[in-house]
Amino acid sequence: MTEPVLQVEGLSVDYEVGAGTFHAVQDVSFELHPGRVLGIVGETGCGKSTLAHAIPRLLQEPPARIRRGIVRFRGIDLLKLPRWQLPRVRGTGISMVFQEPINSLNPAYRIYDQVAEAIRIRRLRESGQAPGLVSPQEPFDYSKPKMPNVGEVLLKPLVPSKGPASRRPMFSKDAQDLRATVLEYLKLVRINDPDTILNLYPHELSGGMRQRVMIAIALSGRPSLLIADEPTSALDITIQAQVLTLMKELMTEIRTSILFISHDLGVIAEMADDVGVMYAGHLVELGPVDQVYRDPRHPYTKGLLRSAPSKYKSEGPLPSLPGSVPNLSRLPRGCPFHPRCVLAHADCTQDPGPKLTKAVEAAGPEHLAACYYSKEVPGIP
Amino acid sequence: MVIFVGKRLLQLVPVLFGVVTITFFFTHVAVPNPCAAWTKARTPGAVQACVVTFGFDKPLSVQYTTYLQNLISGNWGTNSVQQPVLPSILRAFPETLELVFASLLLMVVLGIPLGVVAANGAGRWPDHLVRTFYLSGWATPTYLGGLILAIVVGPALGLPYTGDFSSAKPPGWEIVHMSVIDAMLRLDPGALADAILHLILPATALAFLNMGIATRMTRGSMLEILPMDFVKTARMKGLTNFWVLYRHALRNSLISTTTVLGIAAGGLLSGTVVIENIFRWPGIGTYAFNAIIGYEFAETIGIVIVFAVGVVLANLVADVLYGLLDPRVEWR
Amino acid sequence: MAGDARATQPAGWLSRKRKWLTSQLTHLRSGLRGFLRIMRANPLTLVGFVMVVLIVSVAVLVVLLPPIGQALVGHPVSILPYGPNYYPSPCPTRIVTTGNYSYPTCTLPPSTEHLLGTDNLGRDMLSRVMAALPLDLAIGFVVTAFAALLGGSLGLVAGYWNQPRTIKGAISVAILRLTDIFLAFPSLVLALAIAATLGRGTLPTVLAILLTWWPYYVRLVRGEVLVVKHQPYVTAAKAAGLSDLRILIRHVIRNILEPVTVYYTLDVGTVLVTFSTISFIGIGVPLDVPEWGNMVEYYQTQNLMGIAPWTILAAGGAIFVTVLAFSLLGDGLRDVLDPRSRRALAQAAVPTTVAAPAALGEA
Amino acid sequence: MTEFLVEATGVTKHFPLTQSLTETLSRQERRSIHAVDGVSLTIGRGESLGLIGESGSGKTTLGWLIARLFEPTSGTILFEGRDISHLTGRELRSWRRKVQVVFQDPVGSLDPRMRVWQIVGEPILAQEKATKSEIRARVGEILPSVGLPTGSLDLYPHEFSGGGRQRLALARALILRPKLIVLDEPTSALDVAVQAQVLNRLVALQEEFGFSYLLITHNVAAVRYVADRVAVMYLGKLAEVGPVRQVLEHPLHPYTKALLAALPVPEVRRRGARYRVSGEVPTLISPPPGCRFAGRCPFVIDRCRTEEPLLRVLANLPDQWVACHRVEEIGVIPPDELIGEAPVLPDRPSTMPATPSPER
Repeated sequence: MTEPVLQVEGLSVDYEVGAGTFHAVQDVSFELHPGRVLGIVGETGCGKSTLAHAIPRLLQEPPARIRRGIVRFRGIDLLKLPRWQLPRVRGTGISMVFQEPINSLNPAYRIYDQVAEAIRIRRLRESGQAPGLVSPQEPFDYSKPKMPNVGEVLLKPLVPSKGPASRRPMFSKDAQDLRATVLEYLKLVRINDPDTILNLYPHELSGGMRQRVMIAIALSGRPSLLIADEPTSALDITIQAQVLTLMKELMTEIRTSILFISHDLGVIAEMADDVGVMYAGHLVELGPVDQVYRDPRHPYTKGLLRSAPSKYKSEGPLPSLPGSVPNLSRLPRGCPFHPRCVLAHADCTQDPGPKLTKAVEAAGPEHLAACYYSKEVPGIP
Repeated sequence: MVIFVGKRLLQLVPVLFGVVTITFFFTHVAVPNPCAAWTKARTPGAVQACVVTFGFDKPLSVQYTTYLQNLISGNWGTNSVQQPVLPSILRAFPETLELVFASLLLMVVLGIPLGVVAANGAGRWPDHLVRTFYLSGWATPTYLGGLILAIVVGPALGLPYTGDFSSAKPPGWEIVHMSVIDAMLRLDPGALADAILHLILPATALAFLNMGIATRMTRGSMLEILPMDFVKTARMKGLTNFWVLYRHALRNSLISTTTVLGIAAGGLLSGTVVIENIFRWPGIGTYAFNAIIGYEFAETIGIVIVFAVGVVLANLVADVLYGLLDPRVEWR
Repeated sequence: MAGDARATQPAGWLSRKRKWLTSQLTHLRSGLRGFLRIMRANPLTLVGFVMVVLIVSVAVLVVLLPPIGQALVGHPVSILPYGPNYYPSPCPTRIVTTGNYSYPTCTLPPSTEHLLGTDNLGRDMLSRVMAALPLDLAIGFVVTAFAALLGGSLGLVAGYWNQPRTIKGAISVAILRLTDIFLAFPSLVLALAIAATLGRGTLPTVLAILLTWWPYYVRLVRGEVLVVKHQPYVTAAKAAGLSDLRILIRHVIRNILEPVTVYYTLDVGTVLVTFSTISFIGIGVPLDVPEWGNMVEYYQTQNLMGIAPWTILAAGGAIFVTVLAFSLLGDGLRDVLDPRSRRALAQAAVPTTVAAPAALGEA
Repeated sequence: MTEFLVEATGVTKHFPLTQSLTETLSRQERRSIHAVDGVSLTIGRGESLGLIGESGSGKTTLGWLIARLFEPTSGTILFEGRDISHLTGRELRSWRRKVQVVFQDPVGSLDPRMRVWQIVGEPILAQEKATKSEIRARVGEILPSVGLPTGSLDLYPHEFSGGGRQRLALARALILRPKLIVLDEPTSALDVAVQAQVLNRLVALQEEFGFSYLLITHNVAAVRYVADRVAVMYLGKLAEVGPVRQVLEHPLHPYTKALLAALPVPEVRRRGARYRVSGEVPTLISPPPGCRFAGRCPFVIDRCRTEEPLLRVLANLPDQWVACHRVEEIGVIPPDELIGEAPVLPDRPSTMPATPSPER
């Protein structure tokens, strides 16, 4: 097995707000291996988006505070990096796609400027003018699997970034080259008429188009890790299907590892190799998608899968999880799910709660669940 | 865009008409006969002569229509000593414009970066510092700040504190009545330095009060923009904090700041009345002050017209800038 | 449970009343918590709040203490060390030398007896500054309130009845045009012109400010109404069959009060500055009425800046401190209450399911 | 008494766009957004009609037209046989007791400054003269039926979770016992687990009170569970109407097929290519003649671009209406056999009679 691209160990994130301290992410650990897609699924407020933002350290601190943990990306512990070095990891190391395509592109610049900016930064990194901490990946036309030098930190002195010049004359050799690269990326995300799109502003594009541009920007840094935070939730169903198809096709062409956040079990089923289920800030189950979906080993996962409505009225009431998500500032002792759990025993209420361990009698060793009674979960009606 | 500007200029006409009408009736109803105040002699004969000359004996409606007709034909009336109003205003206005532009420049150059600094450190000490600074400016009455600058700071720094320097120039030296530009046109570096030195104190006094407007607006809109996804996108491209702030956040927050600067320009015009008086700046503020004190109605109305045009044009410029900065705006 | 509300027994009524009271108390407590949250979010706001409370209480004491104290104790009681127009006799003359000139003056620098010194007539500056406080503060509060009321009601009409091509729409268009005209006037110039033509005095000055101030509230309130009007809860009220007037009272006015209050707080200071500016120009309050603006003007015309700067600084400083207090409070409140900046400060990242009490969980 | 509770015929709503000066001067025809264009449908007594469509399909506008929050540009809406499309003033307000609306956004549709009893009791206040204690009593009675404790009368909406707020909105709609409740995306702001609770409650309430639902949503799962019949909207027109099981299991219209194929299903299944339609929903300003779906339809022929398909019924499927010229060829293909963006029609004889029944 290759070394993981991303290793998260015991990550905990709090929000300190007037009303109290909210434990948004609690002791979350997972690994993401090269070329894999890890889906994180959970309900609103379960901390999945906070997790996604905490990895590249995009959280607003304060109110957020990363209490403890390790986020090791290609050998570098991002949480130990000084703040000014973070830009050297972003873009060419980690990039991100956000939920609302309307908000994630700068309304004041043309599409060309926004894609070109990302490409210019990558070139600055590659040329050594402003080296990154990790090297960008090779171009996408992989014929054989190959991983860039994992774990090697470029310890060159940092040359202050001059920032991308925004308006260079278009006739220079450089500019033509840049334009060609921008076009290449827009074609990569299946934009039909990239020459026209280049000169438009984000508000002149439809939602699906914007999200394609956003993916192009995210990929143009040739990152080794792409974090997709609910990338299709704001889109219509048919458009969502188009974007998901595009991402799946791209996954066969590029070797980026993806952390895919979604609240939609269906989207995760379609996109991910592995899935992590989050509840009230905790990762309660983790494993290969088909195993987790076919044979969930945490009562919450089971309840979540069952409550996806797929019945007609005549077929009786929909199964649903009783109760509601607990307040993140006053989590119950022990297992956070025990007040809603049918399997709850006395030991479930004792601190510390269950840790993520190999699920008893699960089909494979990679199937983990944070439940003392994971053996009994298949028996829940 | 041209149509937009044309339409807005067309809208200026009813506004001006309203402004003129309101000022005219207000002054003439409140003080139907200012002759008593004008003529120092106060002999009945002199007052009577004055009333006849200026037509204060005619019905108000007649006075109003006469005034409007004259106004449209370019005759803005005369003051109590029979000096035509328009030329004096046209001569004084550029001086004020120079002062206002200098203040605006100060507001933009100092106020906007301060707003960025405050927003970047929101809730921490840079923010508190900047806020205390601009709120202090806000809380300082213009006249107090002006007095302190003129009487205490000016002499201490050896800066000239009166604007009344043009008398030293040979007649006809001035071209546009803006000392800095005149000095440039005359290619006179000495005069240019002198003009800039003279500008520093009054422009600072004027800008200090209004600095808060630019800073506060920049801070506010930056705070609104910084948590937005496109700023995160910019960060995730690998841009450093400075470039994220400068290229992405500031560019978008300027869109709201320009609107406010347009409104602030109106406030600056008002402030000149006090500041010019303190610094003896020969602009329209001093002129307005004397006109108002002396019951000079023709002058007052003329000034109000000029000020109203100034306010409306400042807002128009701000709107045009807004449209140029924000590609989402449709010109209509 | 349903019978509880219909209970006619006194005991039931009592228990209901108690329940209601407890719920009121809970809300009061949560309101207090919200207030503390605002204050803690920004220490400057707290500073502003404390300053405003202090200033207002001093003003109240200045107004109330003499008559009440007199009635209770039998002789005048005042928190002013001296009467504002108290001329000590003989005037404690001192000789001041500026350049080649030497002349006697009554000004005394700040000392333990005269904390802020005395002016050229020997009057105690602290007393004068404090005596002016009630007037200046009242002007700030009252004029702003009138402007907010006048402009606010016009803005309410203009915002709520803005359907094009109807009579109501025409009215709101007329209001907006009139507002545009008044907004085109530079406010200080208009105020000066009005004050000058009406003659020197407190009332003309107040009128002048009022006439120039209301248009801002038309703009503000109209903008807020337009926002509230398109909130889903207004549509919901319409769908329930509520009449326009009721929607206006029940939903619109309630929801625009918060931003209007914030701007009101900020404006109290601004109005105060404008008022004192008109006095400073010399066409506002008469000189015998203690007022900060005309104090600065008077001492400046007496050229006291050079020989007794404490006189001007005391009066100007009083304005500065008062306005700063209101600005600090208003600016801080706006950060928290104004929907525009509230969104920014709330930081979308904070979990949304924060306030789900367990008792109200899903069945 | 008529057979239907609501009978809408040829309902159209155009929103005029503001004209620029040049357009006014050049006397151009006023452009408008054709949000709903000639839609006819019925809602029976005690029936739930699901209205599915993507954003921009005009489904919310249609719902608001039926609730008379908009006045239709043309067409008639009969409610219990009475034309309500042009009611105004007091008459309209008193008619509103028969129709209530639950809005999409449970946070925004509850005034944050009001207590539960004021919010839920608002329709009573609007329709009847009632004292405060009467309103409180009636609100206290209705709360348990949406699953909220009676003791929550004096709480504010922000003290409830998302699902709790949607229950409040539901209680407000129920309190006058209306004939029809228009549910505008009632579950789109809710999580799966909460959504199931709300849907169960909706069905239970209908059994208890017997009113009709118009369920407007893009959530096919919600429609599947709540609706008896379903109408699919695309760009302001109905594409397909029919019994819910029939439409969801045997969709006839190419758009319905695409919509259902695009649904992500929480099962690990074949991850290969599926039937996808290309392109995005065009704007509703001055739509072209012909079928509204022609621009994205993989089966488009010339006739589709010129001639508008009318809603018609197929002989062997008497309840299912569909607006497609080629339904006889396309309708029979099971969705699994359509793959990719330009599926090829399999060469086999149609199992459906080719003669369409007469236009209604």
